[in-house]
Amino acid sequence: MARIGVFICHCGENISATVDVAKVAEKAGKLSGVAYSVDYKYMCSDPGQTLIIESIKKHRLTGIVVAACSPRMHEATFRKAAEKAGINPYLCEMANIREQVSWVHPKSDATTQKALDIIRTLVEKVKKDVALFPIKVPVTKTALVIGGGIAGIQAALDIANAGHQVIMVEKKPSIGGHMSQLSETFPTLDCSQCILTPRMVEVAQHPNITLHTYAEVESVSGFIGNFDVKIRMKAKSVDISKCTGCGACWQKCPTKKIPNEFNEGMGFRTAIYSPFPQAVPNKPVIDREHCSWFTKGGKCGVCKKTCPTGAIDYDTQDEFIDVKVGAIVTATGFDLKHADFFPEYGYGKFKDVIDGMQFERLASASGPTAGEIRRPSDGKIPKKIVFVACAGSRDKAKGIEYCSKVCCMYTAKHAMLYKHKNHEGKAYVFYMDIRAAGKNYDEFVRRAVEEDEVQYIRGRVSRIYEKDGKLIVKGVDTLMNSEPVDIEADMVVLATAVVANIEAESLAQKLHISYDKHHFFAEAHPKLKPVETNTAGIMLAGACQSAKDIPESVSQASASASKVIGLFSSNELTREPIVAVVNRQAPPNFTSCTGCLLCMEVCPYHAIEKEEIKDRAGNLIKVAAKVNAGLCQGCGTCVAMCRNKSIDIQGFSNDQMMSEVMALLNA
Amino acid sequence: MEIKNIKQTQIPAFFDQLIQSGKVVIAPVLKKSGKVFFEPVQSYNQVATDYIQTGFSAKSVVFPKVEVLFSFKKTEDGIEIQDSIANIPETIVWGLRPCDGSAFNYMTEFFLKENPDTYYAARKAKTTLIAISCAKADDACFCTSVGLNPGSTAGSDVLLTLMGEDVYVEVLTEKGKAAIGISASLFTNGNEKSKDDYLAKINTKFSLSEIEERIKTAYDRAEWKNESMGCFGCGACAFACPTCTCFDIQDEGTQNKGQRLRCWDACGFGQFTKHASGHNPKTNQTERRRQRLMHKFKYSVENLGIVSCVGCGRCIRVCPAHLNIFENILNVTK
Amino acid sequence: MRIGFYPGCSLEGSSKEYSDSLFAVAEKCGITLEEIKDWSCCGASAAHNLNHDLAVALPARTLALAEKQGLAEIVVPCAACYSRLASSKEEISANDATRKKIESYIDLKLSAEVKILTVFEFLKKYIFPVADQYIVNKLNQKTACYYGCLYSRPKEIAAIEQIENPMEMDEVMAKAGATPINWAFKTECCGAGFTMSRTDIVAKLSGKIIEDAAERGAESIIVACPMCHVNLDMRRPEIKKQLNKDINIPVLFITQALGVSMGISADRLGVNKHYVPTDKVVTCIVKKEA
Amino acid sequence: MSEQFEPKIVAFVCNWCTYAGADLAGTSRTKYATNVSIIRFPCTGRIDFMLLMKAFENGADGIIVSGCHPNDCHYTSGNFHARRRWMVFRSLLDFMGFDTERITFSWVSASEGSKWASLVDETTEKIREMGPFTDFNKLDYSTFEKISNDTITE
Amino acid sequence: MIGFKNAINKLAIPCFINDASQVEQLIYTPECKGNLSVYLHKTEVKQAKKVGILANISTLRSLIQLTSENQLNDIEKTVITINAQDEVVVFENMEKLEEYVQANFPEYTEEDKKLLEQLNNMTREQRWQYWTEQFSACIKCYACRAVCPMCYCSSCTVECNQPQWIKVSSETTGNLEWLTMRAMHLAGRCINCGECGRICPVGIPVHLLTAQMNLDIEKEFGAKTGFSCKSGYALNTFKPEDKEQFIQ
Repeated sequence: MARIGVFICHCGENISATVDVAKVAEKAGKLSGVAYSVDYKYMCSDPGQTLIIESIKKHRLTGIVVAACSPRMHEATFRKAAEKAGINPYLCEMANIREQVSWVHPKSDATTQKALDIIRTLVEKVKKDVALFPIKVPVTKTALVIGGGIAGIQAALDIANAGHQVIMVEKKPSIGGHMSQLSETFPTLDCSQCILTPRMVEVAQHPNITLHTYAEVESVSGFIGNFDVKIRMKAKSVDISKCTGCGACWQKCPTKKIPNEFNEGMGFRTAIYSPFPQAVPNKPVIDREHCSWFTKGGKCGVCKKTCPTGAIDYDTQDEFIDVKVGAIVTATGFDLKHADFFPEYGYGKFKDVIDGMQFERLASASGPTAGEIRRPSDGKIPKKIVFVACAGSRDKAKGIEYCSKVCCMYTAKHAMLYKHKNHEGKAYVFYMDIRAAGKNYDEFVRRAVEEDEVQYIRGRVSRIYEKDGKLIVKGVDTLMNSEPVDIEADMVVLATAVVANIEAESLAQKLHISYDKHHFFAEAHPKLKPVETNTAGIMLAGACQSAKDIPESVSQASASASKVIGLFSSNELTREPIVAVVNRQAPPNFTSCTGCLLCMEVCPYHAIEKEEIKDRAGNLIKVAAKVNAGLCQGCGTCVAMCRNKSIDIQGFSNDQMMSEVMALLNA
Repeated sequence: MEIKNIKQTQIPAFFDQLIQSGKVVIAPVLKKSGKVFFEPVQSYNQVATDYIQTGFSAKSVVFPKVEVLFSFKKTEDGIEIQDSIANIPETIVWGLRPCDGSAFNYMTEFFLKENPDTYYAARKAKTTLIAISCAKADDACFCTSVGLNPGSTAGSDVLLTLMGEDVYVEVLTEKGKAAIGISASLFTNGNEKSKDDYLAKINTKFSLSEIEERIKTAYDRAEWKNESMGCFGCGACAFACPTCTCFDIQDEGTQNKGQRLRCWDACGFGQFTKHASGHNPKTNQTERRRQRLMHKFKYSVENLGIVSCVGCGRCIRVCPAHLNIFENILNVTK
Repeated sequence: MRIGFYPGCSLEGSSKEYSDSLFAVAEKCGITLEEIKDWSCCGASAAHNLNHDLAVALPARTLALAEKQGLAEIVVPCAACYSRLASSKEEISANDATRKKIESYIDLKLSAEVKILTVFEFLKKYIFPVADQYIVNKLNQKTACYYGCLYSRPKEIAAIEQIENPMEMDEVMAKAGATPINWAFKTECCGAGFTMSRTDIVAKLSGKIIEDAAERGAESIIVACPMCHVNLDMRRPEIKKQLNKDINIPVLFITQALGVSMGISADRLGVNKHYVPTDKVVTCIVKKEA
Repeated sequence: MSEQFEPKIVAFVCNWCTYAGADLAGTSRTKYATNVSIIRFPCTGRIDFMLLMKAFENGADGIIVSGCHPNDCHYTSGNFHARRRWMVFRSLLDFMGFDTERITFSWVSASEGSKWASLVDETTEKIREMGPFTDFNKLDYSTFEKISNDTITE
Repeated sequence: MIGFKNAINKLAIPCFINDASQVEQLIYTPECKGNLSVYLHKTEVKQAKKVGILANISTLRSLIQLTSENQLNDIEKTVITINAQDEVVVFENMEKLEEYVQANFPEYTEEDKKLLEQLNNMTREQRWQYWTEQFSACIKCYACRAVCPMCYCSSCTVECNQPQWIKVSSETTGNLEWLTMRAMHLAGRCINCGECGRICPVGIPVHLLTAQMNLDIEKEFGAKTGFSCKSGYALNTFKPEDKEQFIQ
């Protein structure tokens, strides 16, 4: 028999001013199953809580209702009190008679009655409450970081420095990502490589970090704290243990005319190559698509001959390794919109119309022109450069409505770099708006305009065409009474749109995380969970979520790292027991679930799995749904979905909700 | 027993006088669905005359599908209980078939033999059964196989048999007398004669005595399985059956008020035998159907000395799978 | 196969030669065009400035008449007409309410399922398959195909594939044995909107087009729009002033050019109706080697 | 003044948006009708249509169902699933001749305290005008189905 | 092998044969309306593992829907039907079965169409009147559930008593609850075989409820039931752009 205690709070005057608390206490005392009822000035105060605790003991209460403020305010407080008194904290419910009664209604009988109705409702709920215990999920304290760009590097280092194991998977032969291609970085104009390479090396040498380059995630299963990941180690054709990175092989490699990806197609590389001088690890791989050993069936073999340590092995195959990790940080970065997206700009048609990343390479000391800004067509130093911002971004017609965020800043930087290297040169920037919200960002743009005299023209470019060796940029100046302007430029730099990594979609499907229509990964909540995904235990870092600049990527990386570290802070992860459960019954049913598994689809967290119920001999008896308490977040959508009520949710069970409805309406 | 006659043309007058007498009159009524059901009626022109058998029997007059036994409500000073037995109306059931009439005999045995059921008793006492013998039948009828015939008087208070212009009236009980008395002027005295020429011809499907004998040992027959395979496990047959008396007691209401109800239940339901523990001794439909059939032909004989199947054929007509009780019985007793 | 024909005002007046040459070419290839009976103005350049419904209803009426006439396809050689008919069709088929409203205005049933063909779509679909047997001359010259604005905008109704870099007319000219040049002004504005009001702007805009074509060595400019033709051909004096040089590069309708290659007489094609003499085009042809 | 009808209205709301919105109405001391009492669910996706039936059966005159705006669901998609379910449930009720006007569906976010207040007042007013919900009371324990108009009389 | 055989009153009743000699019993006449797929849920049949079924079009549709709901995974079935040309068709796999069903996708019967139209033309009050009268006749024999191939739950919500979702007594509100709940649970799953309505002992046209729901669902979400094993269930998915005019 239930012995419920009801505790009515005055909240000073806040409740008692409009609700006749004494009367409520008296009436509540008469409700069936209520063993004790009392009102008090401040229930949340120490004496108030002591009153609760004492009464629970004195009257041997089996559950309590605290009629006070919103449960969103003090539920935790009073549940702790209940626990102190020795009853299960989930046998405490709150009746919200402040925010939803006393504060919104005038002093009247109706108001008092409503308070009583709500209390009665909660009393009936408490009667159906059952003791619940926090859910414990074991945690494998190893993190997987996908992507070795600056975001991945930052996350990996933060986690590793906190003393946890990290496995980093990078698809390219070297980590470093796009940042390693950059020349200088805004708004400080310090050299990108100079600040990045030390971090790359740190990753390579960190005792807690296992680095797999030239590798990709093949498949992911499991759940928070317990992911099983299969990694594909692409065949490098080079035995890393033997290779010293001396470089003899690529110097000798006869296949020299392969466009150099690292230099964005400007300049060439060999078939056996290491992407760039500061690569980490600085050991080459053979690009089998171009290597004549593979294309011409066993011809060549020069590198094998030249290698002093005999590290070259043409027969290596892709290998797979399985790892167990507790958390995953996704940092797969972005791509840039490329050629023939802009026929009107002659991109891909005119050699000297290039994109921002190509300009970075031109401006980079380690680039094809050793840092001198020269036209790809004839290597001349351009006297006039036009920069076009929003090339594709914020352009519905091109299918990209969003802002690529970094262009305004790097375009200003590009213009500056150019001016710094060619003082008499002229730089024009076509722009829609300048978006320079960031520490020292606007100052930076102002500097470009005021000190370096970069000419900013507010307007879009309609067409670029070649005319006697010049690029004619036809645009409009919307500030100069919308005059059409034609500029004869030597070189044009398009700030092409930042788009999601081409492989983003397939990776998202492997990870069971959601993504938007542009294939950027979706955060669990746009404001409150910006670094987590819907799949517990998988975090986001950097531009794989949306266009970001370096500081942003880094801070998000640290943020997700801290989420991971938090998760790893204890051996078990403890979760609120407000989760769904599939019922169990006596044989021959075992459960009323018929295994239609229509609930699997509704679960936003992929928390519902297929369970095969077998007899002792191992013969299949039936298939049923099973809730993975580690993943379930307790929304209860499956509960309302389930036809024969085989799934129920603890804390908001069918029985509880039904008795609330009944109680509320049957005074 | 008295024999009386009345002209067929006088029947409506008689019927309407029954109604004017203030009694509730339940009679067969043709629904748009094409089915005929017993319903309270206000005048004779509502009454269906051309039907072989009603969809359901008239048992709900004495054994309603839901019967409020009593209602309770919480008051300031304790709980207040209200008995519902008080207001049961005087009722006349018109036009039930002889098989249904005899079914009442079984019901009465079942409810009143030992520790009598006051609710049933009260309703039965206030009910008069005016049966009409069958002039036609269909393939589902098999009363002649269970010791009855289209003109059986068993259980009825009055039995009307249509004989051309005239109606041959057998007044069988005091209640019957009273009913006739309501409009005595319409009736003339008559003398006994054979009804046979005016009754439907129904050939017997089996010999009851043989069946009764054989079914004693039929429990373990393998045939049960195939005979029950078609059964979906609904309660249609039991609810249509004039002698199925299983019920379930339910309290319905809120924490403040409610009723205790007696509701029809059916042994065909999977949950019928489910224990509170969750254990269910009858795991499949074969066992459940066997239970039902053996109850009709064996258990009720053992307990009350009556075969509790009256051959009305309703279960056959109503069965979604059209399972055929007498074929089943024959096959399991071969 | 019945193919409808919607001339619109220009092809009856200023650009008579456009429709003449179209019919000449069609006839040569044994294809007959049915003019839509009782067709009315497409409302270009005027209607949409006054009243949107009117701008949709005017072309809709013509479309409805075509349906009534049982035509599944109609050729609309004038770019402006094409633009109006196409956008009207687009709007109506997009929204049932609009359809009902318009139907009530024109008081004709309208499914808006008629296929609207630009002149080059028509040529490609019906003339190309049989062209080779009729093409006798090679238009041995560099030509600049000029599309103007109306075929490529708005993108919803664009009659061409790469709206920023159309190739449809170039294909036709290649067929006619000419060498289409790659130039930047294919879809620039010729200033048609100001034909009457601001001839100076027309001269400036059209001037650039002609200049670029000439500088890239084009010996003729091919157009498929009466307005373009008027501006590029008739405005030469103003253009001359504007550029202060005299460029006498002739401007032909695509159907004329094709007609020439088919050896159809200059009179029949009306090539002699232009301001800028076109004899160059006609003379630089060579017999196609069999 | 004459005794006016005070409808009983039950609000089924989600914990994260509408419940918080109602709290906000409180903290901003926005006054509204006393007729509506809230039952708190984790998410609109959790609300079982049978509970709505039960509410009417137990004497509710009206019902409010409210949760997070689309795309704001704390659980990302609970409200989307709910929305579909409500759509079907409404058309079923309507097909059965049940007056769906008695159920108000709404999205009220945690920041829309005032929207909550006015939603409550409007709904209360609407239901007050519609009068008490009696459709269910008329249905009772009938031994026999009442004489119904689908009876054929000769 | 599950099929039909002749019975009294010119009816066809389900028959179950397990050796070739009995094949003669099998018939396939217009009387064979029943939806035999419901027997696939019987333990006796499940245990058989190997099952042959002589299916009419609605049985075929159920097989598709049931497959999409993971109910036929562990049964090895041979499906046979008789097409319009009176030819025997044996389906080697579900794909072929889908093709056949999609090619011969049935419409609602004229009678049902008429009834639905009548109901939709009634005023709300008239509809309420109509249905409550119908429901008052319900005796909760659950035949509608029993014959429904989509009602395969081993224990139904009506049998849950903690809480008691549905009153046990067959009293009108309880009946209303039961039939509303059934309709909701079948909306978007019902394959419109109409059995529940056909066999109702008291003649309630229950099947119209789900028939109407399916129309609405197809209109709103474009989902067809018993059409493709992959088409899924309209109520466990959503589109962010689903209509919501009814939400304030």
